[in-house]
Amino acid sequence: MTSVALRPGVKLARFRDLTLVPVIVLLLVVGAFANPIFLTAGNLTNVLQQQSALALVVLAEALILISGKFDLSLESIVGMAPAVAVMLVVPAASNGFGTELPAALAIPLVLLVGAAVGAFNGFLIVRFQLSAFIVTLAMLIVVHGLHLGWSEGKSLFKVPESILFLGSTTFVGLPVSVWFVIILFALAIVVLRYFRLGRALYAIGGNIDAARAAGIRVDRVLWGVFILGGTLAALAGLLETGRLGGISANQGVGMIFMVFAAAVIGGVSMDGGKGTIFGALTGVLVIGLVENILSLVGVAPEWRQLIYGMIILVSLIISRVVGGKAQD
Amino acid sequence: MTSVALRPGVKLARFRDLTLVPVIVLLLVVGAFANPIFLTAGNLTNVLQQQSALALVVLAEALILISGKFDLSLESIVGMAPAVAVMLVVPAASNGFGTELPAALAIPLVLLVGAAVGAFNGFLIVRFQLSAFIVTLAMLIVVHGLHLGWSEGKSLFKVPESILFLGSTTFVGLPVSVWFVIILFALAIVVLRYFRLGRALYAIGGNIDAARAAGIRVDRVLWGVFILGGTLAALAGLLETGRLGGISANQGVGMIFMVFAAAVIGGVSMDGGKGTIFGALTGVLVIGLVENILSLVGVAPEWRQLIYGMIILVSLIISRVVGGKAQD
Amino acid sequence: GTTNTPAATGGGGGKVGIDHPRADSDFWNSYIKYVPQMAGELKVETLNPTNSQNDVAKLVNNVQTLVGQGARAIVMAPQDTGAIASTLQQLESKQIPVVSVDTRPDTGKVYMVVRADNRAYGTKACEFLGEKLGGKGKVVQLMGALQSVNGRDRAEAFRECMKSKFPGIEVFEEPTEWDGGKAASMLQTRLEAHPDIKGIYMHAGGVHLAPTLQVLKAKSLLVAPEDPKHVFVVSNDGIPQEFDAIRKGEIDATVSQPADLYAKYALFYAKAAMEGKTFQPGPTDHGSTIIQLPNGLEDQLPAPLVTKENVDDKNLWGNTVG
Amino acid sequence: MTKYHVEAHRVTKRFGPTTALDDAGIAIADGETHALVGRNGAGKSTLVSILTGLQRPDEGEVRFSGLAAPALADRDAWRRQVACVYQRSTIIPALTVAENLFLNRQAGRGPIRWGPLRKRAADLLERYGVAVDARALAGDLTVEQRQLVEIARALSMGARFIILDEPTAQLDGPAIQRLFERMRALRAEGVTMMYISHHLEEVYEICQSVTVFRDARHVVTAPVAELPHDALVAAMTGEAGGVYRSRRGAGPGGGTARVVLAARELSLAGKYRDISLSVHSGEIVGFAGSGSSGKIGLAETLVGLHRPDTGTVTVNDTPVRDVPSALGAGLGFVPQDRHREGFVPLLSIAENATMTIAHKLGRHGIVAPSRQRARAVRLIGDLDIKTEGPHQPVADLSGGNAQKVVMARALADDPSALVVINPTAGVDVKAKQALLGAVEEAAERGAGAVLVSDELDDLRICDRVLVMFHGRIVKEVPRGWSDHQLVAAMEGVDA
Ligand SMILES: Nc1ncnc2c1ncn2[C@@H]1O[C@H](COP(=O)(O)OP(=O)(O)OP(=O)(O)O)[C@@H](O)[C@H]1O
Ligand SMILES: Nc1ncnc2c1ncn2[C@@H]1O[C@H](COP(=O)(O)OP(=O)(O)OP(=O)(O)O)[C@@H](O)[C@H]1O
Ligand SMILES: [Mg+2]
Ligand SMILES: [Mg+2]
Repeated sequence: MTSVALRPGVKLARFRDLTLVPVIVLLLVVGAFANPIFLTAGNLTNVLQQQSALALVVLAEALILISGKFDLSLESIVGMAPAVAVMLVVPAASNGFGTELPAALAIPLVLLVGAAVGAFNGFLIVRFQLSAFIVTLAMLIVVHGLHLGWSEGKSLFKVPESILFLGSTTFVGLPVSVWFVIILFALAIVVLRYFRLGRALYAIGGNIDAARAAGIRVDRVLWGVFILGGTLAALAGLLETGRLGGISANQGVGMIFMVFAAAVIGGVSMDGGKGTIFGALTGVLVIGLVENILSLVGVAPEWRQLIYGMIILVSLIISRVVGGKAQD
Repeated sequence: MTSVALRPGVKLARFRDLTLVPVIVLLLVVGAFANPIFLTAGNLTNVLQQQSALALVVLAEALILISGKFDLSLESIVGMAPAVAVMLVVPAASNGFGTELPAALAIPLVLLVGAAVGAFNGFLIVRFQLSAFIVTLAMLIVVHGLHLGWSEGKSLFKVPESILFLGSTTFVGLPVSVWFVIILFALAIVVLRYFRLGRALYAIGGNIDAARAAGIRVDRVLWGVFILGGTLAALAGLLETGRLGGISANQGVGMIFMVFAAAVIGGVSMDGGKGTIFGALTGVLVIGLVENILSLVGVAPEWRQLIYGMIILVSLIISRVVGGKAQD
Repeated sequence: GTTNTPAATGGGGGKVGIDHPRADSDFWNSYIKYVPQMAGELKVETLNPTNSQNDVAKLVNNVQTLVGQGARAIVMAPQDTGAIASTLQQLESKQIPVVSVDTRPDTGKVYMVVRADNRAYGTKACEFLGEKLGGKGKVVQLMGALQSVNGRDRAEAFRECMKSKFPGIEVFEEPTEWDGGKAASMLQTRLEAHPDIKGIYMHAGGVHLAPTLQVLKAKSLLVAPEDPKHVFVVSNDGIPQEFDAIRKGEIDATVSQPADLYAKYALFYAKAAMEGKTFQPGPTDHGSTIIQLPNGLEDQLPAPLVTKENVDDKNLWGNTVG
Repeated sequence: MTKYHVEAHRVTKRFGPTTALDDAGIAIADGETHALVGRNGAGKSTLVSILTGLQRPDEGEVRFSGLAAPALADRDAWRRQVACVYQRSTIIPALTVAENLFLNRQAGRGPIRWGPLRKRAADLLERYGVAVDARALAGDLTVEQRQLVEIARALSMGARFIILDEPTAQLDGPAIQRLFERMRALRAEGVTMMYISHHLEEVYEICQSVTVFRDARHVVTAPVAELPHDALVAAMTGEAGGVYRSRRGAGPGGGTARVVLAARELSLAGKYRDISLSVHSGEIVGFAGSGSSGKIGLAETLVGLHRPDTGTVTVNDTPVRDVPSALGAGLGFVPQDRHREGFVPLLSIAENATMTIAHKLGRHGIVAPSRQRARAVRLIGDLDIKTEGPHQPVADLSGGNAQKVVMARALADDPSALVVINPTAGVDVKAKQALLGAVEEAAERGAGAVLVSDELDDLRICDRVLVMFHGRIVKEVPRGWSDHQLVAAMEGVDA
């Protein structure tokens, strides 16, 4: 009988995660030529810090995409979760609700709000069997609507110290937010590679009926993924709030496009069951480096968008050529 | 052996397109109570005219979704196609390129630009086998980037008469743009229902390998659909330009969310092969009526987003309950 | 002087239709809050205000709806000045006067434009920074969105003023698209490459203030004006948080864009229009000047530069809100 | 009284207007291998999904060893009771073979150790004689390899009760024999099995008792010895019947009739080499060969699905460049994998069956629904498809009926050349007669046919059978061959 060629198949599958590596190398070379500052530790650290919120949302979205679902509302959680938590804590004079909960609760509250939104999404999608795309599109509007409504569109300038701390402290030379990203990505990579729960996401995304037949508690896992996704987005919002020192009514708005771009150019499939967290991370890096180089080079503002889009397109083509496989 | 009752099945399948009808009826009733202006012919005509550009982009997206693909870049075409065409026609003093092509070419040029973008998308997706989502996401940025770059972010307010004419003329009591929508939707409904080409879209979206094995020229059809989609989006941009009397650098930006919302609540599946053009039209109507009622009622601005999102969510739930089937 | 011609056709009855441009920025939220207050003071009847979410297409829809409800005058703030042309034409044909707040439509008849001069903002910021830096060094301009005419006006005026009056100063332009996150990233990157940047002009305090302070703080550049490491920051808008920052010495100045006067005179002129009054170019009784435009008149309201010296002035709108 | 390992009592299950099971039941004694047979759409797979806890019956109950079945949500409890090879593939293409084999049991609570897991998978595959690499992606396997992986997984679960729903539909002779060896060994260990197949001879070979379903109802349960072949068919169909016998004598001689399908020196790297072939009008040419002999690849080239590296294919003297050109030249074909290439699940039977002839159902690109429906009603009648009507989506059909729709599509245009690949996979005895009869009828009308099949019975209608081995045609046998002769050639040991 047969004996399908072993080596190439295995290697190719792993390779899929690395198709962006040549793009990253290329960007590093271009950046180095464009501006001597580019390759300094300081600048690269900045890139990492600037992308840390995006990275966490990409992590959340990658988990959800691998499970074969979809969540657009994450971008609204990035703004709304910290805003609501802060409003619960700060006095009414600083645009708070007037509840003035203890400041120590601020961070847990942020995460709780994110988890709650994720749980609600999960409820509608898993239990009520509504389309994930359209539910989370509606929730994108609803969650941002709550943010706008409660804050009356005002920015929050008074933010508890604990939150600012996250955005401004460094630890062993790297900003705390970068450590968050490193640890959470490492954790996710390990869980998705070496734990049954992680493999269950691939099984569910790959063939939900087969996963159910294999005894995976599909509904419970999916619901958990939505809750985790909401929590990670809230954490991203927390880091972003710390970095920016305040919460504008626009925080997170429009971010979801970049989130999908990073995940998908990083090899995570929109069809579910395919891609890795490491791949998604390379996607984030590409986006971060492109933005940084464009800033450093100082392209005329009106042409920046075009060049940005073109670089993404070219990255995509390079990764397609390197990967050798049709994308989906 | 067969000859079991045909009727029920047929009805159920058709019914799927009509799940939004109760929502529309509900909105009409609510609107009538909310404001006596609402049910006047003038107001309803306004709603139709205001939604005509959205409707055409929804038509384009529905065709692409039914074929199992994806196009995010349509929103950028809505702004860029008319802008480029106008800049080719008007003198440099009015922000033109200085080419000053004959004004009669303006309208054909708009459509040509749209078709060209669609053709390029189709090339990358069909021939080069890149992921449609990510290609068109990159193209969304690139096309808008071209618009921004060429226009330097400025609005164009000297627009050829032929274009203004489209936006301002009425015919048998209805604005010309509404007639465009009526005719093109009717055409699409008939073609998708009764023509080989239309049925081929469903076959391709439902199972592309089977379609290929059935002798459908899949690549050619898909490419054609992308070109048609680009052209329709350009036409939408044309009508919008006519209605507004100028082209801002923001024209179309952010529209794609509403486009997907309308198509998907109207029953068009993101997975391809499912849904009808009529269903998509009901989606557009729901969105148009909601926006109109919110304007008439005068909800506080900071709460409007929330209420808007909630109505979409509730529509979704109603249509799920009426339709009885799990969504995807 | 302003000439008030008596109402041509009896009384000024009728409601004013108002469209707000957006509800997600601090400046416009203040404006939105002032509108009903001023309407009460001026005894102007208004319809339910609509909101166009910074989208000119929505603005056009909203105006149609307002007219459908019987608006006799329209107050709008088209953030895009080109694509409003045909709406203005239609309103003119229906004899509905338009007061445009904050922006000046390119074509189409307007009864009155109520705005401060955005080019003047840029020039004021340039002159302030130029003097503080002694005509040399590097400054960053955190711009708004290219698509916004106000952003463009401020950017161009700042750029041109720097070029002509302070050629020794190098200007870096960052298109932040009114986005705080982008602003922080761009400023951080720029400071990494040019640690000797000494001045910042922010186009919108509402979105740029907190991120800028946070970046400066992380770089330990948030020091008193006397310190040689101090980076001079000029903001724009005049919201209370900017005043706080000025008092603390974190930033040095802001251009106070008068949200209260915008609301007050928008309604004032709308009422006047319904009453059939007309105005002439020239100085007004409220410290501003009316100028003639090809398509109407413009009342250029004063937009004072606020520094440590005048930051406690009770007349500044930023000191009258919470 | 017999001790029953599994019982289903008075089970009723409806899908919308269809009643898939109507007060039906089954009782399987401890340790026996119990066959469940019935025509396509009789409700067998529906019973499987109820016995494995995937679906809840509308009425009735399931018992294991006399105890009530676990709650539907308690998947682990179900998995301890029963392992299953489902009719629809439950392989996850994006995962490796090893992971598919140990899905959701890769490890306990701790981390997965991939090395040992791969080793265990390789051992398992070896034990079941499945020659695939445990590290390969399941999506890269052929249909039969996937089926073998699926079988190996179910048999290795350690459950005391195993259900196999048409496991052999995609397997060739030697693979089936290996499966049976494993089943016998398991039975010796006391494992109870339920076996579903449309190959009735397998029922006699491997099962002790048999239950027959007809039209969603239980008809009879008996030891296999008490129900000879004809009686079994009668129970399934409700009428007397027998083995399918070819209706025709010898086909036309090679020289006289027109060549309708010809291949010249075809080669495709990794699949087949130097194939030349002429199929004449009225002739049925069979292709036999073991797994990966290249016969499928060749057949797919003949219809334009692959482009050969060298050589040409012509249909009625028109060169075949791609599928449309082949169809245009008068070819009809049945692809190997009906789920992948056979039909569009959401579209109706009418639409699927007429997809290749849409251009003949109206002018100017119009497809007249009335003519489409009329055509479909005829095909449904001809092939005896069990359905609510031509408007029903193919996704809602039972496996065998879906296969008939694919055949209907191939025949829709009265093709002058026909290429059918495993056309009877998963269809019941009566339907098999209908399908093979349809091929023969086409030949009688003057079509030339190529029939590629793993089932020797199918090949009996052929005028000659070409045997492939390692990508080459190694033997041509005329009508009247013996099983032994053909199998020997297929195994490469030429008799
Ligand atoms: N999900 C479903 N929706 C609608 N009808 C269904 C569904 N599943 C099965 N049916 C119908 O139920 C009946 C029984 O189907 P089932 O799959 O159990 O048949 P089967 O005996 O396994 O046939 P085969 O031998 O072809 O596999 C068929 O008429 C089928 O069309
Ligand atoms: N794209 C490919 N690249 C490399 N090897 C392949 C490829 N496709 C198939 N093969 C290998 O080529 C051999 C022949 O494959 P093919 O699918 O033609 O066999 P087959 O005709 O399906 O066999 P059977 O008659 O049992 O169905 C197999 O070993 C298969 O694994
Ligand atoms: Mg079955
Ligand atoms: Mg094969």
